[in-house]
Amino acid sequence: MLLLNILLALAWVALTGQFTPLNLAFGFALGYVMLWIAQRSGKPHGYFTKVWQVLGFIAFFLWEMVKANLQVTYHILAPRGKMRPAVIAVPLDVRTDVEIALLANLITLTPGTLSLDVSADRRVIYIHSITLGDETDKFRRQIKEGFERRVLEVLR
Amino acid sequence: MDIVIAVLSGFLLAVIAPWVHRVGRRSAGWLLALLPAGLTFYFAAYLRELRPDFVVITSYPWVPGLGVSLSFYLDGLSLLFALLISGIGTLVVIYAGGYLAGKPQLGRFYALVLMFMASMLGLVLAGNAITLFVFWELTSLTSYLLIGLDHEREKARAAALQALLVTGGGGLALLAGLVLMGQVTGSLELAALLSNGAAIREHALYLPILLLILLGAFTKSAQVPFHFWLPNAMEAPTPVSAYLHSATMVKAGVYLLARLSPVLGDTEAWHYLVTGAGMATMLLAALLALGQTDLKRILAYSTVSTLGALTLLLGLDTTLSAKAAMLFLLVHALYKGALFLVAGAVDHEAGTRDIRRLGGLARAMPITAAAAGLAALSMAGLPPMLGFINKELLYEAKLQAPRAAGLITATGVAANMLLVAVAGLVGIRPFWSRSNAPDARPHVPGTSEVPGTSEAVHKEPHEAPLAMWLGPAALAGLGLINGLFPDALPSALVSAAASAVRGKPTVVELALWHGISPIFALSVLTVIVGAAIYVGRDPLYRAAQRFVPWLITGLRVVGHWGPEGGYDLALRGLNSLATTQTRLLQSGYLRFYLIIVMLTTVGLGGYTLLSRTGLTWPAGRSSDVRLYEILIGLLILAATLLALLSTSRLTVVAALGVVGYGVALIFTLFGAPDLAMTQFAIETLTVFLFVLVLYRLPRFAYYSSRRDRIRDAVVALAAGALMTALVLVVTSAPLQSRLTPYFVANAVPLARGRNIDNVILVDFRGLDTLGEITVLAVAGIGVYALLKLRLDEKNK
Amino acid sequence: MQTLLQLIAILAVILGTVFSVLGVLGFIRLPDVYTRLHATGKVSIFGVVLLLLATVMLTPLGFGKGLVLIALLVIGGPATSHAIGSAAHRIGIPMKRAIRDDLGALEQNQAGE
Amino acid sequence: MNLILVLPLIVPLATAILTVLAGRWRWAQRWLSALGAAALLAAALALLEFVRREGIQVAYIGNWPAPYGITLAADLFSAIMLVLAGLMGLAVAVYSLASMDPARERFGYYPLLHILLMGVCGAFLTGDIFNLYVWFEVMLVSSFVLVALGGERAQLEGAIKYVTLNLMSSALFLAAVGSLYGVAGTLNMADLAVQLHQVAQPGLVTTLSILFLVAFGIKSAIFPLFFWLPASYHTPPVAVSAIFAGLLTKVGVYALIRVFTLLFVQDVAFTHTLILILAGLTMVTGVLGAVAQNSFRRILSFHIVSQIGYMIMGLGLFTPLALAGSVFYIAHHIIVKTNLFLISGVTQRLGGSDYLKKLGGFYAAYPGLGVLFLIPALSLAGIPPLSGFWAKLTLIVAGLDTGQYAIVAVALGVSLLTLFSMTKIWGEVFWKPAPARAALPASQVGLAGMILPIAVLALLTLSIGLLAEPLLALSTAAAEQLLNPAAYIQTVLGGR
Amino acid sequence: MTSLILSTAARYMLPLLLLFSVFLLLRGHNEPGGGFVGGLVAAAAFSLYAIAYDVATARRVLGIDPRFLIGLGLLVALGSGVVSLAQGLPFMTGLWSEYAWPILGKVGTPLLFDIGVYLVVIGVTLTIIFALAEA
Amino acid sequence: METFLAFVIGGLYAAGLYMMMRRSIVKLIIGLSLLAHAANLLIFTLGRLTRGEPALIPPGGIRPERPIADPLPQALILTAIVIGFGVQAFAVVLIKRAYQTVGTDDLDDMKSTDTG
Amino acid sequence: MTPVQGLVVFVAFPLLTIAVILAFVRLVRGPSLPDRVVALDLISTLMIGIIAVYAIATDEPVLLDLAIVLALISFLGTVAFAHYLERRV
Ligand code: NA
Ligand code: NA
Repeated sequence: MLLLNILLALAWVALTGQFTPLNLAFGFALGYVMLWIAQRSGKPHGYFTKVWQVLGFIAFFLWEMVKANLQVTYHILAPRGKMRPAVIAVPLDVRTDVEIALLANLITLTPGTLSLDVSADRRVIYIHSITLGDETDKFRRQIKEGFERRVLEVLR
Repeated sequence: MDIVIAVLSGFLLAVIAPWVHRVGRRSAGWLLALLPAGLTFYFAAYLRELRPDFVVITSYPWVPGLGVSLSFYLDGLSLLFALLISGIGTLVVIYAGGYLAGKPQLGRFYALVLMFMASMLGLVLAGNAITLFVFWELTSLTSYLLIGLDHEREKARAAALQALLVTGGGGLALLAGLVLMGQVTGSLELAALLSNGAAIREHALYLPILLLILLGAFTKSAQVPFHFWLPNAMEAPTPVSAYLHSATMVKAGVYLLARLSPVLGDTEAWHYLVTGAGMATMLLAALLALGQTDLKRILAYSTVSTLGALTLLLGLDTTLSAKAAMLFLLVHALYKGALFLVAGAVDHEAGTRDIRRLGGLARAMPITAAAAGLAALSMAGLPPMLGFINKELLYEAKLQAPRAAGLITATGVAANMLLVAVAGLVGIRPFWSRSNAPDARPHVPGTSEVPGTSEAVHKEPHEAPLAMWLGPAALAGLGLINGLFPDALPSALVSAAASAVRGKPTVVELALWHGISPIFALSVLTVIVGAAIYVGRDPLYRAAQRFVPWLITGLRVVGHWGPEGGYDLALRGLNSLATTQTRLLQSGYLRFYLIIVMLTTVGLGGYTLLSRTGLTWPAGRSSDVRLYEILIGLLILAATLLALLSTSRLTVVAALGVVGYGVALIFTLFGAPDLAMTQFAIETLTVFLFVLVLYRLPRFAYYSSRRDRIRDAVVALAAGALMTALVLVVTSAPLQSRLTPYFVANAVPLARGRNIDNVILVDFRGLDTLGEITVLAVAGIGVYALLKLRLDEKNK
Repeated sequence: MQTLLQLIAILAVILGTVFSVLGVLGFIRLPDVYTRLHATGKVSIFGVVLLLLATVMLTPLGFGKGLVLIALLVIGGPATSHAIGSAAHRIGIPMKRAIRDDLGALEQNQAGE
Repeated sequence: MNLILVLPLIVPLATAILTVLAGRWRWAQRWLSALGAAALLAAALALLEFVRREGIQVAYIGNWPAPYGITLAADLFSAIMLVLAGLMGLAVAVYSLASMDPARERFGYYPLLHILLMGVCGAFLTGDIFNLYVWFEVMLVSSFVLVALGGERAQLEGAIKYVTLNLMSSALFLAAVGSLYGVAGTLNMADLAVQLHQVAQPGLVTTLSILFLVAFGIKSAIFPLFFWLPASYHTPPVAVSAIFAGLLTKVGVYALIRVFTLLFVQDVAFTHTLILILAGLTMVTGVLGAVAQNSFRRILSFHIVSQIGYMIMGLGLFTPLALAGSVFYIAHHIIVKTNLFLISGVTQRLGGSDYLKKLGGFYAAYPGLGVLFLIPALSLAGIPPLSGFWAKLTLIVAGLDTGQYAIVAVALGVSLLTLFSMTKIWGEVFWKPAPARAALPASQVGLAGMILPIAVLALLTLSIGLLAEPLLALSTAAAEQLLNPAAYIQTVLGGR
Repeated sequence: MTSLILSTAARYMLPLLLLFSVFLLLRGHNEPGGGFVGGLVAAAAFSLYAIAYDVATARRVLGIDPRFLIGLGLLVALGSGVVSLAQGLPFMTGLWSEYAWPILGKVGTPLLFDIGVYLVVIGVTLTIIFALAEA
Repeated sequence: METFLAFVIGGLYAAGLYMMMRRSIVKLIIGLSLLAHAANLLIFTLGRLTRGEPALIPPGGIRPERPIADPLPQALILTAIVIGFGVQAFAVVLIKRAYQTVGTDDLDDMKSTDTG
Repeated sequence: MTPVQGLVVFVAFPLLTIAVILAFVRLVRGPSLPDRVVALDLISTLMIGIIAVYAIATDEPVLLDLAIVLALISFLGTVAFAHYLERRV
């Protein structure tokens, strides 16, 4: 929560371009109000400030993103025959809304995969993949050990 | 007392008349008659000062901006009329108290009849052309309401409307004529008009003015071919018929001719038009009168005939004819008023006005019968009645007509013969004929069944009450007394009136006995032949049927398909024209409306653009364009085309979004970030709105035919081309904004903002923005109400 | 320093443009809406992010805003793809050449019950 | 004197806001509405008196000098129109208290009514052509909502046409304003009047004037652009119809008169002749449309069209007297036409229908109402000495003065047909016996509240008729100001 | 069924959008932005909520009847114009505080006016969208 | 560029008007929307175009440093856009209600208030 | 004009515009509605790119605010589209 608030305050400062303490405080206050408004819809959340995890996470993510782009580019330019699209159900360990959403977004942004849906009981995520061969299990493992682990690291 | 009070008092009394009626009950008529009686005395007082050049003018400003004053002009002519109006008015108000006793309309009748009387006084006393017109229209209006007094009957309503439209239409022509006259002379005052007759007669607009005025006069005074409304107006209660449609209102046209003859008269056009119309009316109406079976309709046609005779006389425009006309006015008012009132009394007492069923009433109604007899004698022109003197004068005037004296006299004699017979029919037959056995004559068409007659109810007749015999008796008595002493009142009055008509002092000396002369011979002949027609009317009719069937047929045709048929045809034509026009124009097809709007814009705008500006290609500006800008432009057009052609609603919405984004991008490229920002946001929200709404609406269907689509496309392209041309023409010259430099210079120092766009919005032109958010607020309220408030469903 | 930034920016503009166009090409070429989402959701966004990066480097005042924009795209893009993808799947847009569809199977099961 | 010029905007807006905020308290809304309407009338009367005594008044909004900021300007014409707007606002507000259904009241009827008035007042007051567009939109959008408020089928069908065609007009108006700026570089009307004389392409100005003619022509419902009016005016509740009938088209006429006396006088022989021709066609088609109708309000609606012809006839003739006639006619018409609509509401309430066939017997049952109907009806037909007579007379005299006999003939003929229509209503609704039908539960509730404004307006009609000179003098003075725009321009641009 | 991914995204977009909307509002006088766009962005935020969750939730988050916001906004806008009347200056004359507020700088009635615009835009947009989404 | 845009504007007008002449009310609203775009672009073009330079004054400045795009037409369009948005929102809901109440989107079935 | 600006105006702009047009082609061709929604979303994303490089070309960082508005709002548009897509179109 605090992190988010600080992020919002920073965003405010970035937007206004005025790097003054007062402005930061104002941004913080504004962000606090906005967050308060936002949380009225559901359950409140707690957060840990794990800056290094976050940074590592971002680096990992950026790398995955570049990889993803190159891969899709390849598929765009390559003959169509090589595609093996599929929708695969992957069981979830992450539980909270934020965790699931973050995971889903990451999956979407990264190579060959796109989150399509989450089951009603929140235990399964359905992922569209461009290149799944018959290696469903390997795919599931990649997801769970790559992204899900890191998401849990960052958010818990 | 001032004349203005004399005129306006009637209106004031009219306002409280219903109340007087409620309070005064049976005596209300007598009470209310005090005013007209007083007015009669008031006007009679002027008789003492009567000299041929007698004129009293009073004037108050009314609407000076239009040259309209509340001025009154009292001379011999208006005095004659004023006396008739207030005098007969007195009798009629009293009479109605008996005639309409117990009827729910009586209160209204008092109000209307007093209002009419005041209007009529105003008309004949008006000293300003517009004031005259105001009262003129008021008489038409009150006549309308009085004819329709018994408004639950459809025929009464139709007759009232007919009278209103005919006289109202003529009134409008009169107005135009009066205004034109005023423009020629520079003043609308009667005195000015009368003194500028020569100028008007020599003006290029003389003939139009004359025609317009005559149209007014002829419609009001029921001249052929506008005569038909008057017999139909007999739907009105009898006192109304007696007062308005015989003695006074219908004479307004005659008054106007008399009044304006010094101005407009004595020209060839006047002679031919006025004399011609009068002659035709006189003869035709006399013929038609004889064919009627309803007492009131007979009287009505004979009135029309008299009006024709009066018009004829005024058309002759000689001193003698003026005298004759003025005397005739007086005589006719007396005997015809009496006969109408008698007819009412008969109807009231006997329960019918059908002369075929009436007879032998003299014993039951002696006073009424006496009054009727005297009046009929006067009408037939027998001595010692005033009518006799009048007939002599008439013949004399006709014989001395400046043109076609023979024809005019012959027509006059023929008409009078017929009227003698009519006099017998209305004044003698109901009272002294032996039986009331049905008349052999069939009904003459065009006159329909007798109105107001309850066929079933045949009451036992007895004498009418005092209120109802006083009027006829007084009027008939006056006809007798004046006939016996013509040099007293009538001479003075007719002299003064004739002077006014001639515009110069004219002395009239009336005498009952002129000695035996050719004119006397004519009179005797008239009476004898008239009596013969009366007695032998049935054999005559059969003979006419055998030997001159065309005459009967002709009358039939005139009755059925004559002017009245024309009126019906015009009314039906108007209705069908209106319906057709409305069906064509107000068709209900929105796209038809849009096409017309567009064609109007393109037609007028395109014509103006082409004719007033040279369409030149704006050189120099076309080259300054970059590739990506063209691409964006093409994108917009392509998306537009998609929106046009796609059948999927959401595709269309997406295409619209692309159009909006494209436009926003253009805003971005040309230095309008605020605009682009707003456009992006609005566009997205609009897409959202469309999606929210459209997903519940049906798929796009192609309803229109291919031809329609091509037509619409052509119209739309033309409109688009106009806008393109407009842009090209406007941008071909450079723009020097007068406002922007000021905004730029003052944004920071005065308005304290660096975003000039925003400063304009919230400060320089903040009022626009206030209006704009008001619009938004209303839209919000509106959408909410539309979605949440559903009266239709609630009602179901 | 300035030159280096310029160079990186030029590179970013070129790459960004190329990726954007590539993404669109993929959007045109790929067989069904799901695979097309990969092209738009990743490649095009990546291209635009690169363009934004160039902006961040070249316009000092735009620094913060550029970063905010990048964040927005990176957060919003996947959510959008997800929203459309799942909607498409739910209204039954078929997958071309699919070898497996767990979600479709699930829905069929539920429908069958 | 800034306050007095902005009050006609502030008062209705504040009233509208307060009624919105009053939300659920219906009684508060009703009181606020009536008070606000009365205050608006008072403000307008004060302004008229002020303008009459002190001459043209100007207010510079935001304290920005003309032509840069938005200027409000009130000459006599504006002030007269404002008074009429205030008067109709009050009449309809009072009438609404008695006749409006609670559901519509709950869903924003009163705020909408007052915002409508605000838009109308703004249009009359503004001295800026784009600001005029804004006020037109304020007025239009609130009228859109008022037309549709309630969502009955006829309302919705009528509203679609009303909205579409009026939006066409707005789009055209907007384009024309943009073009005007593109040509002259300014928006202030006084400034435009000066600049347009110096434009390099005078023909272009004439073309733009045609666009304005069509745009305002649609709003004022002239031939052949009037279709939206008969399609919609009879569909909403009577109070709404009445305020529409009285005010809305007249704002279009006002705008026509304003721009064709102040801005577009370069090619009078062309533009004003065109206006005159359209005036004649408008009179005829409108009145024929009325003849074909058989419901009370539809007849009245078509007559609005016809009467607009008279109003712009004065503009087409373009003489002081003719314009005075137009102003007089507008004043007369607004009062009379609103009143006739109000009366149609009473007959509908008591007779349960708007169709002539289903009505009847009103004269026997309610003779007083008959008199109240006859006064405006006969005035509309131009029967002397009621207000309409003087209005028509002025125009006819002006037409004959200029030798335009054809238009005079049309004007006279149409007034006869108007009389025909009014007597048709009179005959069917009042004279004809009531048709045999199941007795309707004629609610007499609130009837007095409906009659009160009717009686006051009828009295006004009668007074204007009997004492026409004051209004005629005022109209003449207003016309003189319109035809000599130098004073207006001087006042607006002159000082602060 | 509301999508979990979407609703989560919406929850984090909302504060960002609101923040940005206030940003647009406050600096509109000097840089692109202003009450209008600001209001639209804020309305978009709540609309997003209405989609990701449902209208009732969005209404709860807003916490005030959007129709009331319309009236309030108009009142603020009108009030900002009337202030100058009280000082004998023409309607809507800009009045500025001589004290420079932190962040905002010198505050004037034009800003107040823009806030009125902002509120009206939010109120109207949300009134429309909520009503439509509920229908 | 003005010349080129003139044709885009003409095209938008033509398309908008054509759509408004369809019998389907849904197309009517699309037409209105296109018409609004056309009008906005028209004013923008008639105010003459200047590439790139927004009407902003740099911080601390009194006047813009470079010749700027005319902000007045922009302000006018902004007002027009907002008004257009309000109107369009209302119109689209009106059409929805009309469809629900009348039961068709065919304008030819909505003639009762003219001809009835 | 700096080299970057030249690059932007003469290379990036036309290419990006062509990309927009290509995306529009998909919007025209569909075939499914989701395709069209994606196309619209893609167009707005590309416009963000165009605005970004235009900010470079004109050296107007304020244009980025515009891009932010577009990004924020187009997100809503697409999501709304997708949302109602599901409800039987
Ligand atoms: Na702004
Ligand atoms: Na100000």
